[in-house]
Amino acid sequence: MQTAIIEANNIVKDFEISRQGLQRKSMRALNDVSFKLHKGRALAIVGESGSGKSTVAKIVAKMHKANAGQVLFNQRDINEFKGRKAELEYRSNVQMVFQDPFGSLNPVHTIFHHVARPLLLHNKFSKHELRDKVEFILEQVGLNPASETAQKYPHQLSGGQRQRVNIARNLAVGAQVMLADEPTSMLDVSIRLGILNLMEEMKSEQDLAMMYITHDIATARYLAEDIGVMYVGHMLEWGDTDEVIHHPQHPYTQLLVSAVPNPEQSIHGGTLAEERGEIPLWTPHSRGCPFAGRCKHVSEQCRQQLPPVVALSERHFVRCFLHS
Amino acid sequence: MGFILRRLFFYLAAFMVAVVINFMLPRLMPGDPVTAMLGGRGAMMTYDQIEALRQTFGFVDGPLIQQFFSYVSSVFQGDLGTSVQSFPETVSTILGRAFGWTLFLTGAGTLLAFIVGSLLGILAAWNRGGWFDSIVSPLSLILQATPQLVFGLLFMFVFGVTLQWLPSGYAFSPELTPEFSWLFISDVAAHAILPVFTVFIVQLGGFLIPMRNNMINLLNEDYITMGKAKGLSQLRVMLNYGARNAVLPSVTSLSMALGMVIGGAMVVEVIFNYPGLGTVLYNAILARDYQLIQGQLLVMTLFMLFFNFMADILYLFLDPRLKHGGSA
Amino acid sequence: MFNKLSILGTAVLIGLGTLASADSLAAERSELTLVAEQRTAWDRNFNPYLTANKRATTFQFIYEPLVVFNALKGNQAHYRLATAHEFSDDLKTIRFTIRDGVKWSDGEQFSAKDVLYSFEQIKKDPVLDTQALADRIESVSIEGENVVAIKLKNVDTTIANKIVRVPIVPQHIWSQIDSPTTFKNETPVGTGPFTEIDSFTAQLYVQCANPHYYDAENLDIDCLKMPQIATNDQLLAAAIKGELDWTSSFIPDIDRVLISANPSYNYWYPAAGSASFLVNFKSPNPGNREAFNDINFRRAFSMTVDRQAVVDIAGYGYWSTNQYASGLGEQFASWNNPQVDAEFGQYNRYDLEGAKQLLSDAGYKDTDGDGFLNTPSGAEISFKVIVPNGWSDFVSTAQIGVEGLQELGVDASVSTPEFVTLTENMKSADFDAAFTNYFGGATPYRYFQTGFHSSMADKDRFGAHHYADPELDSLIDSFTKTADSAEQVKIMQDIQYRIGANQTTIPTMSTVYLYQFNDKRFSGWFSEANPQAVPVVWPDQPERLLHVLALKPR
Amino acid sequence: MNFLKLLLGNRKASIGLVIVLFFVVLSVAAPLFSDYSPTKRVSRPHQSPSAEHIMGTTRMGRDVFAQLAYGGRTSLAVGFGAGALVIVLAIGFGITAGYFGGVVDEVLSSMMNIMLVIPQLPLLMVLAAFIGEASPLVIAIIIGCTSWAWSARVIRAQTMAIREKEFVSAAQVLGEPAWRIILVEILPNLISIIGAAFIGAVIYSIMLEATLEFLGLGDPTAVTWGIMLYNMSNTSAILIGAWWEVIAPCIAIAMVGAGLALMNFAVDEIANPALRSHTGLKRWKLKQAQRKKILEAGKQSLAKQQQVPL
Repeated sequence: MQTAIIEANNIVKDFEISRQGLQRKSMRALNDVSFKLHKGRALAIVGESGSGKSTVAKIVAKMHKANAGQVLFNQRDINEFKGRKAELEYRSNVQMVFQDPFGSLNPVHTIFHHVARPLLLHNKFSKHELRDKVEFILEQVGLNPASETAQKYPHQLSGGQRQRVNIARNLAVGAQVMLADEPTSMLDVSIRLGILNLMEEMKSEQDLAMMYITHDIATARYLAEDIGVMYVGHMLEWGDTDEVIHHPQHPYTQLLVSAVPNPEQSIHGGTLAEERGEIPLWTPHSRGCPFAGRCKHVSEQCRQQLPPVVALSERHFVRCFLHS
Repeated sequence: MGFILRRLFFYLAAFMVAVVINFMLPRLMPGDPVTAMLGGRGAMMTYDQIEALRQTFGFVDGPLIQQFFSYVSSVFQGDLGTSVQSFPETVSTILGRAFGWTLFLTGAGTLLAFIVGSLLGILAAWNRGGWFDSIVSPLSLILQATPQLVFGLLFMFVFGVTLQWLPSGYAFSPELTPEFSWLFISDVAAHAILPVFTVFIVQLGGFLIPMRNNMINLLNEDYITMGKAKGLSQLRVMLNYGARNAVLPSVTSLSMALGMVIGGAMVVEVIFNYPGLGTVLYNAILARDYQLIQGQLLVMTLFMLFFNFMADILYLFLDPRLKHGGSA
Repeated sequence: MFNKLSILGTAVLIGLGTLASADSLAAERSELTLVAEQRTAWDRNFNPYLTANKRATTFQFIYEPLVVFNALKGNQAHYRLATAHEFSDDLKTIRFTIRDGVKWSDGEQFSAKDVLYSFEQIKKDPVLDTQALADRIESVSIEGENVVAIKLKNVDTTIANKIVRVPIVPQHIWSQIDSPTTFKNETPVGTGPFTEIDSFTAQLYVQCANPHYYDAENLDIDCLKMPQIATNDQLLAAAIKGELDWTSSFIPDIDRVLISANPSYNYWYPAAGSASFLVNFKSPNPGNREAFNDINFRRAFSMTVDRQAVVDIAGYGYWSTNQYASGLGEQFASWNNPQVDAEFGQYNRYDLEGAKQLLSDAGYKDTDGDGFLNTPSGAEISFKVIVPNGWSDFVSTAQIGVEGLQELGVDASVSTPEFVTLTENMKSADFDAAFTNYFGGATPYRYFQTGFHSSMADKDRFGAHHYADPELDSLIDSFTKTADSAEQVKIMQDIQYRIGANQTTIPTMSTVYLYQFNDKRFSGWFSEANPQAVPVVWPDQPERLLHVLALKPR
Repeated sequence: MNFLKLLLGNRKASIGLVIVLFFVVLSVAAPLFSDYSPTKRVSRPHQSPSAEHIMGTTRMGRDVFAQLAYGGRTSLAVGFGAGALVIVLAIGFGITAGYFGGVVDEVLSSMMNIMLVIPQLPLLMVLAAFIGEASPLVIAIIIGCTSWAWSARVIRAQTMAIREKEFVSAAQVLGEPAWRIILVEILPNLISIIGAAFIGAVIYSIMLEATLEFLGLGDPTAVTWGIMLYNMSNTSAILIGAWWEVIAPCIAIAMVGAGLALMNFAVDEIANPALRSHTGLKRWKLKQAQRKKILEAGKQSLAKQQQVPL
């Protein structure tokens, strides 16, 4: 396998949640998270809301800065991309598709503006080429007729069309890495597949490295070669998608997979909710395995120490004392 | 209580800003403050005389910072200096005399506006889109957009001068001595009608519109629908369910409005020659009585802060989230 | 000064009950209601040394002066606490003979020692020296029983007028006071006609007769009543109702507004000082300076001032036009030099066409095409006429003057800086043109001295034309060195000629003393038919003591 | 801008717009409506309205209608000028505080809050008195510099809300510079709130200017509605019975205020559709935000009050 285009090593992220005078309270959103993205492959990150999966994407997108650990882009620490020029260089390679198709497009600007800006910013098109290029990209993401769509405002499009605009925007940048933060979760089930197909297409045709964040295991299996399962800021199990889903090793993964008898069923609803125990608030001072409180196999060790990462195979890792 | 402490700290900071403004203003002006104060009198004074007056009025020489600290320390001792115009009367005495009248005038006007405005607001919300709402609501906004100056002048012209229905100057007839008697109290009331009504009418919209909007928001709540469904009388639903909740924010704004009106109603006082803080400030400005002007601005700021603080405390009761250290 | 900014506000419908009781009281004793000051509230303060906040009935009414000089009658002396005064031959000492048999209102004997004490007071603390005399007096002493001799540092024959304005206070009271500058003197002891404070509230006080008044047989009024009135409009409303007897405030359109509403009211507006436009000979702007130093321009300026409009509109017809080339004014008509008017009068009458002709003959034309005239050398003329902020009648006057200048083609406008700023700018010659009033008095000396002596140019606004004429200076100085009246008139006439010939000032109008009276309850009012003295009720008018003694209850 | 379209679509707003435009046209084209100069004596003093002088004359013999028309120029210019200054400052402070947050926000917010608790009219009076002979321009500047806090606070709050929207994140990820995000992405979304704040600031400035000038703190040689009132009171026009001098400027000020208020009434409705009428569709969303909204509405009305009592 070729070298990773994005490599995250042991990243930690804390958020301040309140401040009273000089006392600050923090929560740990990410703890010791590592992963890699490769060209032409997708990594799905699954987890419940609050598991920190979006934070992972935001750190890679340089919207947040990790408190510890490092993220490498082509073997270069992303924090080294400083200053206007270097930052633009990084951004022209790493882009993001947002979750909310309503919120991610500016209601006061036309679709043309949304696609033209990345072209102007990263590819320095001249004005008269611009129109053709914008329409070409819109056609590419299936927004036909393109010239008409370009004139429209976001509120004149459907949710699926808007998400296509978001993808078109990524396309316009020409990024090698696409971070997709639950791109289909707010769409009707009927149009999700179209968006997923479009992403799949882009992944293989444009040789994109993709991070696909979702709470939906079924779509993860559909799109991603690799999968990582997150819980309360920790990556509990990761590896080859089929391997992980068919042979889940971590009790949490097992719970997740068993809760999805029907591929259309999301983690959010249904049976899992009843089994949910207390989801802990992780702070820098918390100790042990975050899943300990809900685990059937919990031991005293689980409550005291964070389990180490165990390699089950070359392409399957788990963080659990059951396997050490 | 973190919230209260933080607010208090903020108010202290705001007060200090006011103190600094007060300190700087006369010193930034061209010319010497004492000459400026005496100038209008056209008196030909000798240098010695002016020097002596400078001492009497408490203008000390020395570096600015030293002057500043001596000013601040006297302010915190409650010493606002001596009026030039009414020497040797102290600024505090003069302001003390005027304050009661202002509080009476603005308090009565604002309270009235609060009561009438809230009631009309409830009615307007209840009849949302009806004829009452579409007349009263825009009208109250229009009233709000008309300066007190205009109302004051028109009332004075129509009721005070042309029709001569109501007295249009002073707080009470000069022939009376203040005492607790029916004659005196009714005299004071008669003199207060025009200025109070001016304050009232301008403030009305400030209470009516928010009340209407709050009510409309609340009327969509399920429990209101439920109340209606239960077959409760309209009036009961309106008052018990809607108004009781919708009025809470207005109560806090009442407190703040009082603070603001103390500074804002001065035009009314000037027009009707009402012996409150506004008239005092106006005359002080005409006479360039800088000590009095400064003291006045400081006192008005203090009242503003006080009523803001009252509003904060009311908020605390209304919005429990604040108790647990949320942002203010 | 009646250019006080007035606010709206009329007085009050008085409670019917109180009106009745007030009337019944007035029937028992004669109360003269007067407005001698306009304030928002009364403070009980009768300290004669405080310039700002003593009650206006303190001077003359509580503290009897030594002498009252009647300006209307050429400074004729009415002796009060003094029975005579005279200058020494070298004019360096002035002696007052003190009246016998006068008592303080507390029954103590009044004597020359009290007078001596009073003059010593003003040397103690500059704040007490309200007449700024301390530096001009060498020494004060008692000669014999009852003569107080005041030795002057320099000869000044006009100083008596100031000396008699020093309050004469009882030594036995004031020697006990630690801090005379903050003492409120709530229960005053004086030698004047009204020393007893009968009642006092913030809105009204009554001050009644001195039981030991030496001149009681000439005093027919029992009490003075001072209602608190803050604005001219309130005063007018009270006057219409007939509540006031004696006032000196500004009432617009008095015939239409007051007299027609209350026929028992009357007024008399005798001429006071004068007021003029003046230009700054040292203007910082070269074009303006060139024009201002050209007598043709000054004359043309003077000819564009529509003095009648000023009098009618800005002055409500109360003023009179001032066409004396020297700006002498109506008040000093008896000092007039007719030759000045014969020679230069034409330049001080409204004549727009003449002014245009004068300027075009002198070479003024619009050379830069901006629609305004330029100087003969082509420089730009553009100036503001400054008037103190809030002096609304003067602002109107300046606006009328500027209208004329604009007709003439001169780029002029009005500006109204703060009084202090205006005075500073005028003193330091940092301005172009101004409109200012001048002092009146018993003789034109003070007018000429403050307005035209070159030593005064940087002292106050009056002499701020900054034009120096040494001969004029010595003429003015010579006036105080002689006591011979024929010689004094000669000096004054020479002064007028020099000023008129040079058009140093642009005379505009003579102002008036404001005085309204109610004929209903009292008789004996001074009026045009009975011009005894200046009848103004304000405290800086010592003649008001003569007036109050002349009044009889009906 | 569709803002204007929205205004025209609302009946109250159209009426308001017509009133304001009437006065704008009257004053801009004053020479067309009046043959008289506002600063020249054209008749005898205090003439009552007649065919020749439809609103009578002043003490100075000047035509009241001419003064009203020409005075509108300055009064409206001060109102709109000061309003514009208020809005520019409010946008500057509000967006900066709201977008950057953190220490920047804390410093700027404290400034706003302090400005809000210092009583404004007295402060203005004192400033005007100290400056002396405040020309309309000076008045506009001091109003502008002391009245921005309320609008800034509203804009800040709205900016903070918009800043959380994903299109802002998207622009950040795209690499757009901060100034471009503020100006191109955020600012256009604030237009309706800025419009409302601007109209409010204009009303407020016109009221304040008239008040200050009436109190004698302005330049008495200027021709404005406030100076007309000042001259009226100076010449005791009410007592003389020259009612036309009182009525004319009072009506003009009140009408312009009313016109602007009507426009703002519409802007309020546009910004908050809940106040018009609504059926089912978005009710669930409304309800969620209700408690919060009510408290915030209260808070805003507090701030609004600040502007009002004059």
